[in-house]
Amino acid sequence: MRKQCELTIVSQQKIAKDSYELILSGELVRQMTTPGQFLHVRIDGANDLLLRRPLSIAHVDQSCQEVTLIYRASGDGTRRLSGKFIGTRVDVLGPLGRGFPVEEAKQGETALLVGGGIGVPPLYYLAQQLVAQGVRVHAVLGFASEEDVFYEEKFRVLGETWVTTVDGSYGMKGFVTAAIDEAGLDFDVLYSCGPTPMLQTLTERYVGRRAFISLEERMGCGIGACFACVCPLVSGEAHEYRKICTDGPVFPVGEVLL
Amino acid sequence: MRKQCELTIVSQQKIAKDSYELILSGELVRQMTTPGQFLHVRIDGANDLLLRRPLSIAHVDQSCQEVTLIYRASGDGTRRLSGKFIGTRVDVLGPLGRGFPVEEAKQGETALLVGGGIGVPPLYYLAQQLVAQGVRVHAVLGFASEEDVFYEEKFRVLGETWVTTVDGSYGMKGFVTAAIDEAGLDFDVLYSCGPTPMLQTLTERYVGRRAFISLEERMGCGIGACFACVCPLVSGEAHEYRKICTDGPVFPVGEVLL
Amino acid sequence: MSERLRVTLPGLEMKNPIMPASGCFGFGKEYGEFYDLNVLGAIALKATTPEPRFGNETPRVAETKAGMLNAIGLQNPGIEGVIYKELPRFEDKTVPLVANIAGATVDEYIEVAAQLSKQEKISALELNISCPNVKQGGIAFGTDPLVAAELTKEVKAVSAVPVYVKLSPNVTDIVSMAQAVEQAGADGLAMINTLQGMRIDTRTRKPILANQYGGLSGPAIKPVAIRMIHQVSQVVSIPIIGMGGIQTVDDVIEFLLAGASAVAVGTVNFVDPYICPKLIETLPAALDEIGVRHVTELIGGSLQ
Amino acid sequence: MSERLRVTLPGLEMKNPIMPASGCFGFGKEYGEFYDLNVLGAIALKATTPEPRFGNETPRVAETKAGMLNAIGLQNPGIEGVIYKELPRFEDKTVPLVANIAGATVDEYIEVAAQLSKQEKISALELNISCPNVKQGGIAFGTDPLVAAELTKEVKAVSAVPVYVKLSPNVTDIVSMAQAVEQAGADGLAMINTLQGMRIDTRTRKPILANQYGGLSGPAIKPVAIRMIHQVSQVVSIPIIGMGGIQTVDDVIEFLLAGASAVAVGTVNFVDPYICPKLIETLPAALDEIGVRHVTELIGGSLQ
Ligand SMILES: Cc1cc2nc3c(=O)[nH]c(=O)nc-3n(C[C@H](O)[C@H](O)[C@H](O)COP(=O)(O)OP(=O)(O)OC[C@H]3O[C@@H](n4cnc5c(N)ncnc54)[C@H](O)[C@@H]3O)c2cc1C
Ligand SMILES: Cc1cc2nc3c(=O)[nH]c(=O)nc-3n(C[C@H](O)[C@H](O)[C@H](O)COP(=O)(O)OP(=O)(O)OC[C@H]3O[C@@H](n4cnc5c(N)ncnc54)[C@H](O)[C@@H]3O)c2cc1C
Ligand SMILES: Cc1cc2nc3c(=O)[nH]c(=O)nc-3n(C[C@H](O)[C@H](O)[C@H](O)COP(=O)(O)O)c2cc1C
Ligand SMILES: Cc1cc2nc3c(=O)[nH]c(=O)nc-3n(C[C@H](O)[C@H](O)[C@H](O)COP(=O)(O)O)c2cc1C
Ligand code: FES
Ligand code: FES
Repeated sequence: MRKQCELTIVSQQKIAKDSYELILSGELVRQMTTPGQFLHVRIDGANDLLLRRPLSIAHVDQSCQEVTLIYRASGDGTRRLSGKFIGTRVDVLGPLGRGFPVEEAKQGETALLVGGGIGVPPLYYLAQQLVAQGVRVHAVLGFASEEDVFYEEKFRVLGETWVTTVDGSYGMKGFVTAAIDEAGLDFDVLYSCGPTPMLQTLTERYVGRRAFISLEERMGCGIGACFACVCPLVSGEAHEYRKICTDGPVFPVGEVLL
Repeated sequence: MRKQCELTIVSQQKIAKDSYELILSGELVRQMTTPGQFLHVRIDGANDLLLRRPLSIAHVDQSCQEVTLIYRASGDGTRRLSGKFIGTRVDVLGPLGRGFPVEEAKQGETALLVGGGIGVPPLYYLAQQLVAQGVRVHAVLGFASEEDVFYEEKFRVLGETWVTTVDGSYGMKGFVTAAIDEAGLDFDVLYSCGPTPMLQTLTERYVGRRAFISLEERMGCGIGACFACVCPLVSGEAHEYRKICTDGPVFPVGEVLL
Repeated sequence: MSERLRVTLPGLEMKNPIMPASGCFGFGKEYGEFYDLNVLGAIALKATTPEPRFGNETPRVAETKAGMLNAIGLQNPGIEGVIYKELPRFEDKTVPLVANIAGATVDEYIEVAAQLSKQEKISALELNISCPNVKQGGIAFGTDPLVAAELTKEVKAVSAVPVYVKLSPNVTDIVSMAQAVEQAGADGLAMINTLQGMRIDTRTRKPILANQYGGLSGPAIKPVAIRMIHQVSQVVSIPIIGMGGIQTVDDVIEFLLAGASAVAVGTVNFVDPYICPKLIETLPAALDEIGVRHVTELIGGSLQ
Repeated sequence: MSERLRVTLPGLEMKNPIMPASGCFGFGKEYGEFYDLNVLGAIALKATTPEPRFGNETPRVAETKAGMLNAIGLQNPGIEGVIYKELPRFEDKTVPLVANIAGATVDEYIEVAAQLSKQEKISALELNISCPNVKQGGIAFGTDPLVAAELTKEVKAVSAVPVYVKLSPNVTDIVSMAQAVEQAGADGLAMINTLQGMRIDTRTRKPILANQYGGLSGPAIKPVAIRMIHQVSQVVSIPIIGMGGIQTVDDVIEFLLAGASAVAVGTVNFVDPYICPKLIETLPAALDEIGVRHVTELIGGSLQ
């Protein structure tokens, strides 16, 4: 039987404009072994913000049963979350969903990780696992502006890393594709998470290759029961679908319609 | 112009079954000079518990700008309030209403203070002021049961004090009137706060005398604008009324219909 | 106050699109002790009936999740009380006043409308059609398009100022209600009034409100208000004053985008007495953030 | 499970009065991974239409204060999918199942009703009349008493099990709706379905839901549900399954006191997947506290 659980905040830190790194600790962390999975987080016991928020697992430290989430305080819920102190207990459902297929990249191969904004976090845990299994990691991280950049150094430790900003205030100017082109990056396996337009571009470019993208959608239950997060298939009957919360959030490029 | 204000929790303590003593500190306390007035307290920024809660001023220490509230954690709001830690800022509107007419009791006279349950708190601040102006204070405090009793010692310091419990588990068995009768208590001025049946009994007994009772009613605004807390007059036209939040909560016995 | 907040509605020259909602601001006296009422775009006064009314028994309010129920029962000092005791307080004020009028019969409405609309300080009437119609077994005027239209016509005929009809959300088809009163001559709409609701005290087993049922207001009802305004603004050509749970500047913008030309804040005044001036003060920065120069650019912005 | 929680409704022998609400529990598979579904009083399955449906575009949900909007659009695997893929999972289960049936025409309803009611595992039907009626310009079946009664009659005629009609709250007069379907033969009522609502994203200026409007559910709507059940239970003699924002044992008791004979929990399953078993577990202690021996003593308790 699955369980929902309370984790305890052990650290909460602002790491970029409106962006926070939240470290939670507890039993449940033991189950968090797959990058790309997410936690469905209840902001608190107040019922005005009723729904849980899906947040990706950004890093796990099994030695101290700690999981790291990185989130942008953009709306009511994440803003309220950013005000929580160390010691606060957080109601967490998860780990949920199917994460990145780490095993697709074999030892000695090159994995290209492409993250956009708040899509960067899950790639960090992924990068760690890939490196651990002997895969060479190249990371392209796209942000809006200099003040939004986070975790660049942490990625650099794991592999060659390019940072782009839309306004050119830091790193290369433009979108992630600009960096891919300029640096002439190729890969055996591509993993990506970020805004839909970015994923669409990557899909166009790399459909048919070993490429995996992580999607976002507004969710209700997070466990497959409410049909909030459904997306149609690229080929398939009109009523066929995948649920992002349980079949995803990671899909091979070309499987679901973006 | 009036102002609403944030006070800071400096102490929160359980003092009886489900009953808490909350001490708040801040600028605004300077205005809290009249016993029987109340604060309209916002539980927190979450909007599920939308309305403010009226809580009586139980004690004020101007030397350190601290106000004490005593409340029973009975419903959602007070229960949530009881979980707040020291340092939390609390949004408070007040002091509101017209409190007890302290000046009605002259030096050397005897004031009988009759409190029932959660009606006891405002009488404590009143007792202090009466004693300070040379009035002899007799207090009768009624509770449901032994586990509900609070502040008995604090009242004893200020004057002779009788405690009753409905189930007889502590003090005298019965209602406050039992103690008044048994001890043969009389007074120059009577002040009371507690459940409506108690106030009705006191009204029947003492109408025409110098007696003042503090009423409770569900409130919206707390400042006289919403007409939630209105009560009809004993004598007066059908549409005439008093507002508990601004004309009260304290009224002379016999003025408003209970 | 900056020009960019100014909105003009029939009878109402508003410095900004924000006013307190009827019944949630009394006759201005109390909130006038918190701030200068002239900062407001307008003020909707408490419902007035011909004679003074005591209203319902207490308890008259109950809290619900993100909302509240009220059954005040139209307590008010009557036409004379309003004219001689309440309005004089506004003599030196520039804020436009909207008189909310109520009654148990068409004649009662007519009487209040005729008298209050003549008052120099009253810029517009707001016709509260959620009142029970005693001649029709207590069914609210606001639930039948024909009845509401008839009432609107009668009130228009006697009113010296523009008339806004305040729609009840407790209907199957809000669009026909709106169209009916528009055709009957309404100069504008105010929507929404409260949803009918109830709470039962599980210990006493009795309704919390002495009146049993009451009107649900506050943030809980905002999505219903937005939906109804969105539906109605597409089919009427008179302006809408939007309300229902407004609490933040983002809410104000949401109502304007849905099709409201101005907004009213009700319940949240009880939570934060400074809410109206706060919204007015912070609105310009919110407009900057979304690249809007003038607040009127937002009106109906979700429909384009 | 203790005897004191048992309730019996037409077709439904319930161990306790608590079931998950339709559309908020899929076909039981997912929550079955959290706890043993046999602890539940019953289960209302997701709405089923004749053919598989994809439903609306995403986003399909939006949060509102103390509530949420949904516009799933009746996504479901169709009659065959339900019979061959979903129901077999219940073969070894004892929990009674309520099939929620939907359609765009009367014939579609009849088809689903006839087929699902024949299934051994189905104990009752729940007729979702909030669906748009394509033959009447998309106006929901549930907003006109005559249309709803006609539909009820047709479904009753083909159903092998008792039929509960699930009422829409988006009506002027819930009482006539209830009376109409009772007279048409409904064995029970389920109420309330969602209130129609909307949210607009103030940055994009677009509705958050791809479908523009959606159904409001959750604690925000509870007072409307309580009021409607209180009104209806006084005039009908068939039992009511109550729902709308249930989250606590106190809520359960409030619904029973208002006149419901059993309750359904919808939205809050998403907040807490264990909510139903938690309510069932804590109900006895809550009964003790208010001195009630058997849960049935509470039904309609506010009316006495
Ligand atoms: C599988 C998955 C993983 C995610 N991982 C991360 C992450 O690691 N870091 C991060 O910052 N964000 C992540 N997101 C997006 C994150 O869920 C939203 O930013 C967040 O829910 C917004 O909540 P709020 O309280 O700030 O906004 P509000 O506007 O208060 O949210 C209201 C409701 O809308 C939903 N919502 C609003 N925006 C989004 C969105 N973009 N995607 C999904 N739901 C939304 C909320 O969950 C909530 O139910 C992820 C989303 C998904 C689906
Ligand atoms: C002038 C005045 C002074 C008061 N002083 C005290 C005090 O010093 N200590 C104390 O413990 N209590 C006092 N009360 C009662 C106190 O306000 C309620 O117990 C409290 O509001 C209940 O809130 P809740 O969150 O526990 O209950 P909920 O059930 O969550 O409250 C829901 C709503 O109902 C209102 N409400 C519920 N019960 C009451 C009640 N008995 N009276 C008024 N409103 C109620 C709440 O304010 C809130 O708006 C006073 C009441 C008034 C009117
Ligand atoms: C206590 C109270 C009293 C009200 N009295 C009136 C009234 O007299 N006339 C009227 O038209 N609306 C009245 N309303 C409805 C409000 O004006 C408003 O339409 C409704 O509350 C929705 O807005 P809100 O959610 O911001 O409160 C009242 C609302 C409340 C809460
Ligand atoms: C996501 C979602 C899907 C729903 N689907 C259905 C449905 O298919 N059929 C139906 O009759 N009601 C459906 N409902 C309505 C619920 O069954 C219930 O009546 C309503 O949500 C009120 O209860 P709640 O506030 O506890 O959620 C749905 C509700 C939600 C939130
Ligand atoms: S969020 Fe409920 S099915 Fe995916
Ligand atoms: S609480 Fe609003 S008038 Fe007294």
